[in-house]
Amino acid sequence: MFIVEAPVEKVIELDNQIFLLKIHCPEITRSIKPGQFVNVRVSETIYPLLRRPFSVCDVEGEYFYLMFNVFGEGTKILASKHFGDTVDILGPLGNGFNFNDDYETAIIVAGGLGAAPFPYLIREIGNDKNVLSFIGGKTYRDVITHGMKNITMATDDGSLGFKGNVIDLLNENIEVLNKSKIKIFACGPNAMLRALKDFSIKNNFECEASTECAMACGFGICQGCPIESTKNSEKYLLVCKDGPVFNVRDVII
Amino acid sequence: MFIVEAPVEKVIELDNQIFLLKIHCPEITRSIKPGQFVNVRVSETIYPLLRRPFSVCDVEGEYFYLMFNVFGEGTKILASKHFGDTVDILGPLGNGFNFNDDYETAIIVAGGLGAAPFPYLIREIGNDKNVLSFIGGKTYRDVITHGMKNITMATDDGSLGFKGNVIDLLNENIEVLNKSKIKIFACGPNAMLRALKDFSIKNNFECEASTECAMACGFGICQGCPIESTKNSEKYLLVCKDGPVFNVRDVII
Amino acid sequence: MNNIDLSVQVGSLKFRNPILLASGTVGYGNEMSEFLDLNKIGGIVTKSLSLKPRKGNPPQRIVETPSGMLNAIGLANVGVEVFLKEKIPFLKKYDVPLICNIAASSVEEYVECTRILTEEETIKAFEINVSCPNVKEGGLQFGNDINAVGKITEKVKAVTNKPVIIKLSPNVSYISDFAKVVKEEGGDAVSAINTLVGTAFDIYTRKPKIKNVTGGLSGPAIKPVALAKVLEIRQKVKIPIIGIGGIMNWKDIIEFMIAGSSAIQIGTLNFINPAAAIEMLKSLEQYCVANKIENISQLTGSYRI
Amino acid sequence: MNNIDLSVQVGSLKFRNPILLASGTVGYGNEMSEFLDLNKIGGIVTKSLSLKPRKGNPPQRIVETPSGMLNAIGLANVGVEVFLKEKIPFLKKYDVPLICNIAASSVEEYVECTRILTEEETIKAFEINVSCPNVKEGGLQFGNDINAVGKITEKVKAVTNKPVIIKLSPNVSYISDFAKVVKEEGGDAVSAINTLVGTAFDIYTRKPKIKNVTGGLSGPAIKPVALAKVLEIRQKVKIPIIGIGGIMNWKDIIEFMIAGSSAIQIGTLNFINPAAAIEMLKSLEQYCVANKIENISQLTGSYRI
Ligand SMILES: Cc1cc2nc3c(=O)[nH]c(=O)nc-3n(C[C@H](O)[C@H](O)[C@H](O)COP(=O)(O)OP(=O)(O)OC[C@H]3O[C@@H](n4cnc5c(N)ncnc54)[C@H](O)[C@@H]3O)c2cc1C
Ligand SMILES: Cc1cc2nc3c(=O)[nH]c(=O)nc-3n(C[C@H](O)[C@H](O)[C@H](O)COP(=O)(O)OP(=O)(O)OC[C@H]3O[C@@H](n4cnc5c(N)ncnc54)[C@H](O)[C@@H]3O)c2cc1C
Ligand SMILES: Cc1cc2nc3c(=O)[nH]c(=O)nc-3n(C[C@H](O)[C@H](O)[C@H](O)COP(=O)(O)O)c2cc1C
Ligand SMILES: Cc1cc2nc3c(=O)[nH]c(=O)nc-3n(C[C@H](O)[C@H](O)[C@H](O)COP(=O)(O)O)c2cc1C
Ligand code: FES
Ligand code: FES
Repeated sequence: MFIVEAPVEKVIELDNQIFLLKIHCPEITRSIKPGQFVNVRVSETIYPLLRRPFSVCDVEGEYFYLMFNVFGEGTKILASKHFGDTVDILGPLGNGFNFNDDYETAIIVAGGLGAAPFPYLIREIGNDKNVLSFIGGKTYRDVITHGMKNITMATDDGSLGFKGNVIDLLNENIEVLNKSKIKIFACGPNAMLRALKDFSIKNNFECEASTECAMACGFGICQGCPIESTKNSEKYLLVCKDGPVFNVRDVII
Repeated sequence: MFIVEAPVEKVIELDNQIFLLKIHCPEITRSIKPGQFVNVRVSETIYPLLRRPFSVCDVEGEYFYLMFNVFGEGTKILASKHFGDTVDILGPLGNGFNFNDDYETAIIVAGGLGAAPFPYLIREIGNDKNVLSFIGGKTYRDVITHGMKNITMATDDGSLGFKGNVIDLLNENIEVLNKSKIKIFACGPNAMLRALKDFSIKNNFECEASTECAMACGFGICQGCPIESTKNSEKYLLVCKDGPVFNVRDVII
Repeated sequence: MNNIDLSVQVGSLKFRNPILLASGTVGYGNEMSEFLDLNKIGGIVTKSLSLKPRKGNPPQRIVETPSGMLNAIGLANVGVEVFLKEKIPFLKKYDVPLICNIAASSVEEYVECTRILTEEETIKAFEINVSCPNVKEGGLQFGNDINAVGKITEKVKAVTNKPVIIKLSPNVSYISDFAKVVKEEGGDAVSAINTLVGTAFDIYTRKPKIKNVTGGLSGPAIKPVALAKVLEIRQKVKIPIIGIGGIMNWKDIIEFMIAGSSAIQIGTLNFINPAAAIEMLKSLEQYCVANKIENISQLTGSYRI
Repeated sequence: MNNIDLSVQVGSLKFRNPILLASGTVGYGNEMSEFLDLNKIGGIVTKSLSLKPRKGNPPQRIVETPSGMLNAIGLANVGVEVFLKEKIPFLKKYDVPLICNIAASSVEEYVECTRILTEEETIKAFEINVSCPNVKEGGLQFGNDINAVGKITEKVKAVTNKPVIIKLSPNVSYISDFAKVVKEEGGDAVSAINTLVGTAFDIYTRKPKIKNVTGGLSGPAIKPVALAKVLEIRQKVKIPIIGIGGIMNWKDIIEFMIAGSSAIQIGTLNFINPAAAIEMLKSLEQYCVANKIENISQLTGSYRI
């Protein structure tokens, strides 16, 4: 784990008011794995006070990317960074995706900004496995395809792709999924992950999901980020240390 | 009084890390008088929380200037403003200098950043009266001559001009002062203003001073800025409303 | 706007909207009137008035702290007499409920102030400040003394027919105990909260940054504490609550109402944006429309725990 | 550096510098050791330990507020037994005073925990948490009950020879009353303050942002309140004080010492910059040099009022 005052290379605005922040930070890029995250202090001042956790979206040499939209004060400040500014990065944090297992096709399931960790995962999977991406959003504005491969889309309002949620979309494509040995990698709202867990269990699919919750420290000292374990009801797991990526069978989302 | 989201034209850095902030704000320039001030909200966020009071340093058409150095968070943020940014201005506030009285020579006495209100005062006095400026500072770094006229300088350490404080300097020049009917206009640290008050009384000089104190509102509702009156010991005057410029004989500095 | 009713009721007091301006942060109204139309405000609470004029504490009286400020004004005010003679005429010109805040150093002084002021018809209610932390005699003692608060409520009620609101101190173990006494003694509502006791030192001079040594902490820093105090009262005592503490925007107003406030007051914000009170009205309406709330008072205590 | 002595004494406890890491913000030391050299820290206070492991409160446990955060962790901890078996071995490797913080829901549990832990020589002192606002049984009640605090102090002291520090709640009318009882019952020092009770609501769901409804407010927002509590104790009771609350930089440390603290703890800051404690040491030395202070402990209570 490092704390680095890292130079901002640039901020790229994608469609849909989604931003990519490109940061020069070899300390992070040397060891970070897809699904891990960093905890970012967006300002030197006491406002905002706490760091903000972000998945590493992609890595290129000594640079890495974060993907976000302007949500509150923290992301507003991040979006206004320029070349020459710095951000204070703490990481790498948490456990990433286990993508080297024994399976043939990686099924990416992303809802909204849940797309964030997948460009890097897909890059790292490379050509070792097939990759199919199923991407959902409320409307066409919320569907983020950046860095995705073999994309199928769904929107709640039908404004883009399949009309329905991404689980409906997976059910529609169940035959495709059943064609090879698959492993699902997911990230998105909790409601989506819950439905996906049921779907995975019902269909006997392997599934790892990157979960989210409010965090203070990001590295295990505050106990602020509990998630209920299916294996031990006496003790919570910590999203920041034991996750954020979990086998969906191990946690109650 | 107005509250205006005013565009920043530019920030100019003088020597000695003194900054000038040029702001487009006809609402203010239309009516502001030398010695009056504005209360500036330096950020849209809650940090810093309160406005920061600044004398209007100079006026050019629809633009006015503030002069400051980087002191704390507020001035740090102000110094980093760019063309295209805005600042939230509340003003004009307080009472300015009475510079149209019956006198022949305006004696400007400034200590450190007490120089701030004088470029505008000197501009407004124009050629109606003589102007002599006596400027003091701890060292040569603290002597600000921007916009001053007929300057004599003093530094505590003798690194520039007369060695001693600005009151010593006035005493040195007492013959010059006695030559015509003068009125002193002063701004600077309280210790300087106190000494200047004694000096003025002793020599029977008219003297108005711009005083400073911590402020919350700047327009008379918080009662945060009391100053002891010599005329009524039952009641404080308010620096923001009754001042910031006072006849030194009226207040206990 | 789709007929949203922003009016609220605090006991028998009716306000056209829930936004009142807090005592000590609006003076006697005249300066504020340059920034907003007082006729559009829910109500105005005067600076604390005492029987005789008070000079207040020597400077320095205020200092900024993280997301807050400390003040030790020391209840500087013109006194009841000058208020009636010089300040009321201005306020009479407006159609805005005027609440007179009273501070005193004895039960008798509270009663006497109320007795004099109650004659003035422009005054619609009293807010009794038993909780100013910056005045040694009276002040904190009263606010932390449950018997004193009960007695003041009882005696003040006895000399006026107008609603009496008691402004409670947060610097106590259980604020709801005080609200309970207020209710028992006939108080019509409580205001919560006044400022938290705080201090700050200059590390070079080692002197307190506030001449009075301690001051009262206000501003967004105290919002979570204020909300918890409002919730505590709401859960324990059936009495209307006026919520105060760190309100900076319309969302904070909604939050205070959800926690149990019938109306709210804005304080420190008036120094930062004296036009804020009116700017927020529109957002309150929009929130109500979006959330299918016809009368904003439905929000009061509508938390889902 | 010109031979500045940063060491401080809290009763019989000696620390190499005044910076301790606060309970609940440093875990059991292992994660923190990746960011700083524990051997350079004044001391470490463990997460509150209870007799049996505690699961803690369900999520959401934390939320940011203006210049602060609310937490309702609910004293999640591994329990005394696992602590001794699994956490102590790591801590043994360091030469840093270890203070064990204990939380319990009965006087007996406090005593039992202390009795077990006092055997472990690595533990240099106990900090008794009578003030956690987030646990219903015990917690707040103890912290607000002066008799309970006295009794706990007395009983815990009876089973250990090691120094006993009582961590006081700020959610009371007069914290110095509690410090007085601690002193009378033989307590060696007090820590002030624990968190302030606060809450926050989501205005769309109208649910509390923290599942436990209320949480404890920490961070710079509370610094003025914490300083006032330290000052109050210092002025009223002769007992060493460990100052806590909102410390974000070295200046805040000096401020807390001036107000009366013999040592300080940093809490929330550890989440933001876990290396901060060590980064500040140099600045403390520089301040002492510039202000001609040979031993930093001279600052304790050195305010000029
Ligand atoms: C492991 C992890 C990885 C993440 N990766 C990404 C990413 O790659 N891209 C991205 O855009 N976002 C990501 N997030 C979420 C991101 O941390 C938040 O969007 C960010 O903190 C928002 O900060 P803000 O200051 O803009 O908003 P805030 O002002 O902090 O948020 C506004 C409101 O939302 C609430 N809130 C904020 N974050 C959360 C949360 N996580 N859970 C519940 N309530 C919350 C706050 O309490 C507040 O009320 C991730 C979160 C985690 C835990
Ligand atoms: C009427 C008036 C006119 C002014 N004109 C100018 C001007 O033209 N140029 C200029 O540079 N400054 C001027 N000042 C002072 C200016 O307001 C402060 O320098 C400014 O507030 C500093 O803000 P900051 O956020 O940078 O520092 P802060 O972080 O606010 O200040 C750092 C520390 O200094 C203390 N402090 C700040 N201001 C004061 C004060 N006025 N009195 C006592 N303590 C204080 C704060 O409490 C804090 O502890 C004026 C002040 C007044 C009242
Ligand atoms: C400068 C100042 C002066 C105040 N004066 C009074 C007063 O005279 N009487 C009173 O009851 N409350 C007084 N208060 C308290 C406010 O009315 C309010 O309760 C408190 O500031 C919390 O609200 P806020 O956080 O919105 O400011 C004062 C507050 C401030 C900041
Ligand atoms: C997430 C969190 C957990 C805490 N857990 C404990 C605890 O277990 N025991 C305890 O005595 N104090 C606990 N505290 C209180 C801190 O030790 C400290 O008293 C408080 O946070 C104020 O200091 P700060 O403002 O520097 O954070 C906790 C604080 C936080 C923020
Ligand atoms: S965020 Fe602090 S323990 Fe997980
Ligand atoms: S600064 Fe508020 S009254 Fe002067």
